[in-house]
Amino acid sequence: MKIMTAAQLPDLLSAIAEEMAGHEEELCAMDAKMGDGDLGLTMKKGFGALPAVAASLEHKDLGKDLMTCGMRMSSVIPSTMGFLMSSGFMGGGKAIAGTTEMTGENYAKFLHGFANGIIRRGKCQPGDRTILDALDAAAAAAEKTIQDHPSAGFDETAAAAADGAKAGADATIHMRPKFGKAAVHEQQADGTRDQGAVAGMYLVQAIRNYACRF
Amino acid sequence: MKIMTAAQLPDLLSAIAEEMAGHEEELCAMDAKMGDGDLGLTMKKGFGALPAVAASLEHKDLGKDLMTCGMRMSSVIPSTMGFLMSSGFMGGGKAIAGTTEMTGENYAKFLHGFANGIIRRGKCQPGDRTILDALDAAAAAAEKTIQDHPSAGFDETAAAAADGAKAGADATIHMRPKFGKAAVHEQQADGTRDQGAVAGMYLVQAIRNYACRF
Amino acid sequence: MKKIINKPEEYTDDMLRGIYAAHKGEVRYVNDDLRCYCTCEKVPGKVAIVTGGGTGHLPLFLGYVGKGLLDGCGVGSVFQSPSPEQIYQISRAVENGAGVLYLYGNYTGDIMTFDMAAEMCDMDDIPVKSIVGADDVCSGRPEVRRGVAGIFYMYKAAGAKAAEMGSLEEVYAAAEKAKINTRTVGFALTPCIIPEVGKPNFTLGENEMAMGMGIHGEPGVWNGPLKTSAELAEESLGTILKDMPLDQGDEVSVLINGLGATSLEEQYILCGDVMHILEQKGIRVYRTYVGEYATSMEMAGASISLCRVDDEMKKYLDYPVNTPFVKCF
Amino acid sequence: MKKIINKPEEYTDDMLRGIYAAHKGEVRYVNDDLRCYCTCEKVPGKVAIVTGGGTGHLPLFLGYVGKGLLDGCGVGSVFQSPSPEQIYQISRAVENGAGVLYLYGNYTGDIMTFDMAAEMCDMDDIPVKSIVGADDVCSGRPEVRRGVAGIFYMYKAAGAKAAEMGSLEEVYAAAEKAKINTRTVGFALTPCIIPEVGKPNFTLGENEMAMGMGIHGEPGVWNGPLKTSAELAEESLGTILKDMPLDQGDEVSVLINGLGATSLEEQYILCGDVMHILEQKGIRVYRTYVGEYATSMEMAGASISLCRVDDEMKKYLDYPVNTPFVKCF
Ligand SMILES: Nc1ncnc2c1ncn2[C@@H]1O[C@H](COP(=O)(O)OP(=O)(O)O)[C@@H](O)[C@H]1O
Ligand SMILES: Nc1ncnc2c1ncn2[C@@H]1O[C@H](COP(=O)(O)OP(=O)(O)O)[C@@H](O)[C@H]1O
Ligand SMILES: [Mg+2]
Ligand SMILES: [Mg+2]
Ligand SMILES: [Mg+2]
Ligand SMILES: [Mg+2]
Repeated sequence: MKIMTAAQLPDLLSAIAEEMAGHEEELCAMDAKMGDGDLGLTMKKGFGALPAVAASLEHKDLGKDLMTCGMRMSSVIPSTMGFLMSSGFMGGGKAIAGTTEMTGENYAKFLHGFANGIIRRGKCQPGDRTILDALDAAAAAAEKTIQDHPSAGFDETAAAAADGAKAGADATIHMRPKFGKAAVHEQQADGTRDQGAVAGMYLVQAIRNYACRF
Repeated sequence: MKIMTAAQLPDLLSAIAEEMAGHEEELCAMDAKMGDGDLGLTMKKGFGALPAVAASLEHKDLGKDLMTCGMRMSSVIPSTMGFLMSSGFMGGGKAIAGTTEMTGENYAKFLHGFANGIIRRGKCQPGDRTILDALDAAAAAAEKTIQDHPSAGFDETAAAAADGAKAGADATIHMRPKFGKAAVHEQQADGTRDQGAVAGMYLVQAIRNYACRF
Repeated sequence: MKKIINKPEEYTDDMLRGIYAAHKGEVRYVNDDLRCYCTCEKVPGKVAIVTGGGTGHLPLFLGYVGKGLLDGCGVGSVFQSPSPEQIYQISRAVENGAGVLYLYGNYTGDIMTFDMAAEMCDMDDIPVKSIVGADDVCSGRPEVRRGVAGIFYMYKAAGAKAAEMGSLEEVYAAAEKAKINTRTVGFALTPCIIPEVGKPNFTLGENEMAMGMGIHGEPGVWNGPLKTSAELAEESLGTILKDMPLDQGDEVSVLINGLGATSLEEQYILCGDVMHILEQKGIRVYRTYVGEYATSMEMAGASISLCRVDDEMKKYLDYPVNTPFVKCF
Repeated sequence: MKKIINKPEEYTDDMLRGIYAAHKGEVRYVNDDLRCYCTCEKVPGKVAIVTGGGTGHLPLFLGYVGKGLLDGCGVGSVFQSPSPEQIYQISRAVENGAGVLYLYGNYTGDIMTFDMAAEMCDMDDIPVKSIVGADDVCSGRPEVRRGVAGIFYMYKAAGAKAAEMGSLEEVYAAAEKAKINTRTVGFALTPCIIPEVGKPNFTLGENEMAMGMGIHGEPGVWNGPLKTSAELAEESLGTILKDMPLDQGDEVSVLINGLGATSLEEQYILCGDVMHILEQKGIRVYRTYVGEYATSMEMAGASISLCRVDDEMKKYLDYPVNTPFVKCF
């Protein structure tokens, strides 16, 4: 689809929730190596709650609806990744507040705001081996697509973003962790992708899959 | 010896201490079946402290010296048997206060006072399966000896008392325990002698051995 | 044995040295004996209250020495009695001319110690009365029952009455009133280790607990699979209320006591279940105490005590208490 | 898993139900959410202090809500953060027109929660300042250090300053002063079990301990054979004094904290060894606190905190405190 309407947000979120649920065990296993092993569980739970939240909204302002979903997420899964995802959705939603349509350009703005939300919340920078590395690369790829083809649709932009997210997540293999439990277990991180970045990648890929499905 | 002088008390107590030390493991094993398994240890420790106490006294009043030794015992081994032995020595000493010699008659009085000290402290009666059953039988045997032969010596009286103590301890095999941990583990008591009665028996036997040695 | 200690045989005295160092000016020892533990505060004309018992049950026994509670405590080795001489020396140090109440738990060795000390005091013409805590319903007929956490209520009542300058008879009567109205049921989930012994004092299976077990590991009424908090509350209250029936509208104080390793979180979960049952039965609750009041070192488990209260008992409970270990307001 | 609980997933809420039942009239919850824990007392014009963190550390965090200390606490699941929404709702309920201080431990999730809540408060024009406890010397550079038992001194200082009706800036400064002057070293002897996980969160050998381990089981500086109390005191104080040098004649307050299963007896043995070393070094001790101030459920172990005091800090420590869990006079 070239454009997604505000009314389709619940559908999109259901698609994301399904994707995350499919990676539950994988994400838990990655997280267990480094920390408490709950990442798959929290992602499934957090995204699982959003379709119902979005369905209860008025669909008059896609940006505000995304912000509300983000806000809700922090109550459902009050963990590091929960707050980062929450801040991402709130930052992304704020960046496109007032619009009712997800165009390619808006999606690029959303991803940019998403990455900024993470930076603000996590006080992190690209290269710190976090979810930001996936989202920052996704935002950059989306922006480049719009710069090159200003009229690129949601689908085209989302496809580029998904490739960017994968590259960003892959790049974390060689990064040294700076935050949380991973920083303590630094050795274990070596040779693997950051689990938060992988979760971020699945998010962006799920959006691509939805945008390109129709 | 027909008569023991107050100055010989440290010697007598050393002999008792040696006897008790020899039964340490046996008494601990008996106590462990029923309770905390410390009886052999406390008897060794409690009697082990007395020779030095007695040696430091003036030997002018055998009864008072025995009371002082008893008093000291309750500080050295503040446990049930410690208090009972202590009360026994204090009761026995009080019964012969003022004398400087352990005659047969005095020894019978001492044992009678010893048994009464236990009764007072333990609020027990003969037949309750306690140390009293050994000491009460010992006292009765000593008294009978004096009644039959008013001039019986310390040695003769002590020999009769020792036989009485053995019979008294043996009789506990068929008694039901009424006090302390043994009352709780009643089944375990069945078919064995009360460990306190056995300790009492060794005390009376050690005195016999000392009295008859010379 | 995973304990933060030095020499096992120094356990009790090392602990006491730490206590005196931490609470200088509040508590002291007499007769050059660390184990003769006394409050620093003397109140002329006040009945003195002396307790005592083995080490390993903090804040019991010495923790209750201080303002609004007790005056002295004889400290025995782990799970052992103090000596008569110690109780006697403490009594002499803390008595204020109004007599001494001996208030301690119903254990053979302790009874003998305090009785002998009372006889020594008698020779000095110091009036002594004695009363024992015997609140542990699962340990037999009322006369032979052990004293456990419920002794808190006896301390509280006697301490308040003594602070109000009651006579020895009145202080005794206050303790007796608390005794008559208090019942406890406890259960253990794991054993503890006496430092000098070095191994657990009893064994329980991986999923096993012991209902009614005593604080030294004395056997209780059953060993079996671990129950839920709600089931434990139900069974324990059932046992208590069978022994001390309460009517709808009666009022009690509740004491939930942790035995040592059981977390405060669990104690409050248990508390919630107890309060729920009492509410359903229409029994009102006046004050609720949750925490460690009588422990067995690192034993896991808890006990539940109920104390039936009237206006007089409430007044005793309200009386402020401030010791290094126990503070109630 | 030997715990007195009902459903593991109800652990936190069952605990809270017990707490509200036990301390009716003293604490309450707002927004119909058990986990939005507030004191019942509102003091117009007083700076409100809000804390929060995961369950499993009682009396931390909610136990410090009450007279002379804090106003509200967001309660997370076991070892989990509360939500920003909860902190925001608590802030609205407890603020008295003088602003709110967020005072909590230095953990990523908690920082994010409180930052988001502060942003929400900002939209309501409620002034908020934030400060984190970061006293655990063994957890890295000062900026990344975890908050552990030493947060007690920050609570104490900020609570006293707020009770004295200081401004938000003054209350913040009091907390900061305590922060700058407090250091903690802790060690674990056994793990604990998160109820919903059902198995220990780390493993230690039969005779092994972990020096510097965090209260969630975060690795420390070494795992090795269990040391004696005197050795642990020596090493811990060495680590603290290397990080915060003290001169002869300096004055400190000492906090000996039990992690959960370690008995009060052992805590006092450790206390004695700590006091002995301080005395040898000529460091004076102002107030000594021994007990459970920040636990990890049934984890065995302890921590030692020193807080350097001057006249101002002493005044904060002297300020009376009375919450259902913590009473200092
Ligand atoms: N300060 C931070 N900034 C950005 N991302 C972070 C930060 N700290 C952690 N992360 C991300 O969060 C992930 C861990 O999430 P999660 O498992 O929820 O944490 P925890 O269980 O430790 O609270 C990491 O893989 C990393 O991507
Ligand atoms: N009330 C009592 N009166 C007389 N003897 C008693 C009484 N209670 C216990 N005993 C005796 O004490 C013995 C146990 O002594 P000990 O091992 O010192 O006790 P514990 O270790 O239980 O304190 C018993 O075998 C019994 O003979
Ligand atoms: Mg995690
Ligand atoms: Mg024994
Ligand atoms: Mg404890
Ligand atoms: Mg505890």
